[in-house]
Parts: sequence; structure tokens; C-alpha cells
Amino acid sequence: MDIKVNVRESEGDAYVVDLTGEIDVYTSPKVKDAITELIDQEHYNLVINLEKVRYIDSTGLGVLIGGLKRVREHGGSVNLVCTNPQIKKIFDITGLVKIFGIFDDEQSAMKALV
Amino acid sequence: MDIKVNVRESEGDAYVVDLTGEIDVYTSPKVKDAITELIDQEHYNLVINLEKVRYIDSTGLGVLIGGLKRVREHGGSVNLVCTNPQIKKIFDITGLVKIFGIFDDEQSAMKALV
Amino acid sequence: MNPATRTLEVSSHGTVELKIPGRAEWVAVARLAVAAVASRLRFSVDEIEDIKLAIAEACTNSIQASGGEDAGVIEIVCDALEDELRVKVRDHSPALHLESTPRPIVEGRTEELGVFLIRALMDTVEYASDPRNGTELLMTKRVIG
Amino acid sequence: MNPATRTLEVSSHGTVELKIPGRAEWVAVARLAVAAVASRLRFSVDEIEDIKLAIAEACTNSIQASGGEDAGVIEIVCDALEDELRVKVRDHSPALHLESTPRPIVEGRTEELGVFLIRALMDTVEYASDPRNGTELLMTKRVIG
Ligand SMILES: Nc1ncnc2c1ncn2[C@@H]1O[C@H](COP(=O)(O)OP(=O)(O)O)[C@@H](O)[C@H]1O
Ligand SMILES: Nc1ncnc2c1ncn2[C@@H]1O[C@H](COP(=O)(O)OP(=O)(O)O)[C@@H](O)[C@H]1O
Repeated sequence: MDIKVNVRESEGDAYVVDLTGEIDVYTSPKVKDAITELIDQEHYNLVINLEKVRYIDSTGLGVLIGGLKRVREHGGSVNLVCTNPQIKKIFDITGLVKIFGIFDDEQSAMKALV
Repeated sequence: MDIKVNVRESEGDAYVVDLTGEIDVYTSPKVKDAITELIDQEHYNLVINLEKVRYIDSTGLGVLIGGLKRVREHGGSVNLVCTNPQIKKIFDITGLVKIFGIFDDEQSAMKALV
Repeated sequence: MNPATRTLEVSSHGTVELKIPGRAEWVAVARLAVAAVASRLRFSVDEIEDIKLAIAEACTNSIQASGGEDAGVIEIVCDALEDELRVKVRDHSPALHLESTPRPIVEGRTEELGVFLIRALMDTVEYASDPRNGTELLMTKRVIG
Repeated sequence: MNPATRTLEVSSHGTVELKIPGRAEWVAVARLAVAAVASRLRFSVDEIEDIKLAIAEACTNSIQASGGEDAGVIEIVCDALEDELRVKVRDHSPALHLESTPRPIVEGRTEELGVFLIRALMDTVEYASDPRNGTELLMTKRVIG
């Protein structure tokens, strides 16, 4: 019932945010803070790794969408790494698969950043 | 929230009962039935493997004690395989470590049968 | 009669009531309790995840509707029937706007996303709200034999 | 105010109430719900297991005291304080014999084993019973900083 957030610099200008745990109304502010901080520091190419996320709710999706909107204003993008079928399903039924790049591993997510 | 019970014949006259899951007031009757059936069939040397048991309550302990009492009347014994520290602790604080043989693996539990 | 001699073939029907504080940190308790109830029925692991999320979204909605701080007590009543789970989530918040039709959303607010998920994940969703008693959401999901 | 902008530093204090049918198959729901509440405090994983078992034993006791079939509704109230969890388990069964002193038991009944475990796993156990209102067990466990 908690979330771990780890931010690390990757190739080029890109940053990876590793998330571990459950993203819900209680923990999503922590995720939002990490993403906001990166964007405030003018990092607009992000990979958010959800491989170790067991649960995500609408507030978590909202944080991801909010991040995407902000980086897009600067020509950046957010790619997601997601392998958990239940979480993939959530992106499917909400139609968010169409606005996020969703990848099976970090390398692919990184390559696909503009 | 369920228990799986698997009974198999082993060396000599001994039988092994493999338990997987949680043993509580709801599931312990199933364990009791399996042990009772073995004893009714005059198998008095039993190894009960608790390696895959995540939880045991007083009703589960009662079933094990009941089985031990019955086999002892026929000169048999019940040895337990238990590696989960939390469950070992329960046998410790109840003093049941003194009446059961408790072993780290099936082979040792089997060897120690009279 | 000794409980250890009963068979496992009892009816799974039963009602479980839960009250949690209407604050973000308690939603996980509702989620886990409802999952435990749901796993008494013959739902698949995926379906239990769906139910968890739907009920959590209902609680989250109550909290957000009250400004995100404290929604008072949230009451969750689970009726486990033979082949259906009914969950009622009741709070004392003002009315929510749950009447929007289900559709994949690309522009909107997080609240709408939550409501959309509830509608998508459960079989039926009914909604009642009055200014005095707060909002009540009744959700059902059937076990598909 | 948007919930997503709040910090995580809120008080963990809160009360969670749960009612389950007093039948064997529902005890697991109590166990999991109480574990979820306990994990809001700074208990270790082992301590949460202790609490789960103690509360389950209290419920099991109620069921056994009513003959193992149906103990009516069992009510569980969890008060999560800063550094202590208080759990009350209330039923409508006749009095239990919980007054025996804690001791490792080698001859006895399963009920005694349950009560022994509750006393061993929790910090304090208080017990009240009257013929009209049933039995109430109040258990507490402190977080050891
Ligand atoms: N259903 C949705 N469709 C599209 N965008 C959404 C949806 N729900 C939320 N968002 C977006 O997610 C972001 C976060 O929303 P919200 O949680 O309301 O926080 P905030 O308004 O502080 O950004 C916002 O950019 C919002 O527009
Ligand atoms: N605290 C205990 N100490 C020793 N033996 C116990 C204890 N609790 C239960 N037992 C034993 O475990 C067995 C199972 O007990 P119980 O669940 O009451 O079922 P039953 O009476 O049908 O055998 C009995 O042999 C009982 O004596």
C-alpha cells in the first residue's frame, strides 16, 4: 500500500521514472511531485516504468495524463513501460493506449522517444 | 483463502500430506478429513508438509494435535516440515515444538519417523 | 458440534459491512476488504482486480467530491450472493455528476475517468443522491459461470 | 483543492468498522481487512501477521462458542492510533471462558489454544461479557519504535 519513486537520468536528455507499488488516491501525489519536478527542470522526454506497479487508479492515470500534456507543450513525450495485463487493460478500456506510447521493455520505450 | 491437500505414499509404511494455502476455521476440516482417512486406513506414520502453508490458526493446530494423539495410540508419529518463520513461531509460543518433530525438509522429517 | 467436522459446502451468501474514514489513506483498506469478499465467490483473479478498482474509484470519488480532504465516514456494504456481488458505497458528500454516458475519454477530469472505470468494470451501476443523505452508488457484478 | 496536490504526511489515525457473518468462511475477510488497517501503522510484517491471527482467533472463538454454525453478526472495530492499534471484536454469543492464565498448553481444547494465542500475540486483552449483549474482546498492540 505504498509507492516507491526512483528517478534516474538515461541516454541523451531522457529521464526514467521507476515506480514500484500501488498508485492510488493516496500515493499518486508522490508520483505527481516527481514528474512535476522533472518538468520544472526542463526535462521533457520521459520514460515511466510501470513494470513493478501492481495497481493504478484514475488519480494515477490523471497524473500520467497531466505529465504528458505538460511535456507535449514543449515538444516532449512520455512513454510508458507496462507488462502487467490488468494495468494494460486499464489503459485499453480508457482509450489511453491511443495517447501514450506503451512498451514491453524500457529499451523500446527509450528508443521510441523522439 | 483456501487449502489444497495432497496425500501420497512414501518409503515404507509412511505417508506424506502436502498442504498448500491457509489453514483456518474454514479450511481445517478438509485437513482433518485427510488425516482421519489415513489413520482409519491404519497408516500411523505421517509426515505433514507445511512448507507451502502461509497461515495456521488454533483450529489447524488442533487438527494436527488430534492426528498426533490418534497415531500415538498405535505407536505411530507425526513429523512436520515447516520453514515459514511466522508458523514456526506459532509452534514455539504454544509449546507445540515440544510435542511435534519439526524439520526443515521432508527428507529429515521422513528419516526421523520411527 | 465441533466446527472441525463441518463440510466446506456451505453457502457463500453473506453481507459484509465496512466503514472507513473518508480520507485518501484509507481507500486501500476498502479495496483489500472488498477483494477478500469477492474471492468468496467464483470470480477470476482479473475480475477481483476489476471489483477492487471499481470500489476504490467509488471511495476516491467521495473523497474528491468533498474537496479531497475528509469525506466523513464512507460506508461500504457488500452482498455476496450465489453468483453476484453487490456493493453499495455511501457517503455524505453532495451530488456527483455520474450521469455522463460511458465513453473512452481523452479530455476531461480525473473524476470522470473514475466514473468511466466504474461503469466499464462493473455490470450495473446505479446512483442515488440527495442533499441530506449524501451519495449512494450501487454496483453489481455477476459471476460468469 | 485537488487531492493530487496534498502531501502524504497525514495522520494515520482513524477508525474502521467491519461486520461479517459469524460463519467460518468469513473469518478470512476480517483477517485481511484488519491486516490492511494494521499496515497503515508502522508495524513490521511479522507483527501484522500476529495481529491477523489474534483477530481471526477472536472471530473463530465467537463461532465456536455458538456451536460452530452461525454466530450471527460479528463486529470488528479497529482504532488506528499514532502508535497503537486497538481492535474490538463483539458478538452475541454466550460468555467464553477467557479468564484462564496464559500458559503453553499440552492438553486442552482448541478454544483454549485460540485464547492462548490472542494473549501471547497482543499486548493487552480485555474481555467483557453479559448475557444480553454477548461477548466483547478488546485487544491492543503497540508499535515498538
Ligand atoms: N478523463 C480524462 N481524460 C483526459 N485527461 C484527463 C482525464 N482525467 C484527467 N485528465 C487530465 O489529467 C491531468 C490531471 O488531472 P487532475 O487530477 O484533475 O489534476 P490537475 O487538474 O491538478 O492537473 C489533467 O491534465 C487532466 O486534464
Ligand atoms: N490446547 C491444546 N492442547 C493440547 N491439545 C489440544 C489443544 N487444543 C486442542 N487440542 C487437541 O486437538 C484435538 C482436536 O481438538 P478439537 O478441535 O477440539 O477437536 P476434537 O475434539 O473433535 O478432536 C483434540 O485431540 C484436542 O485434545
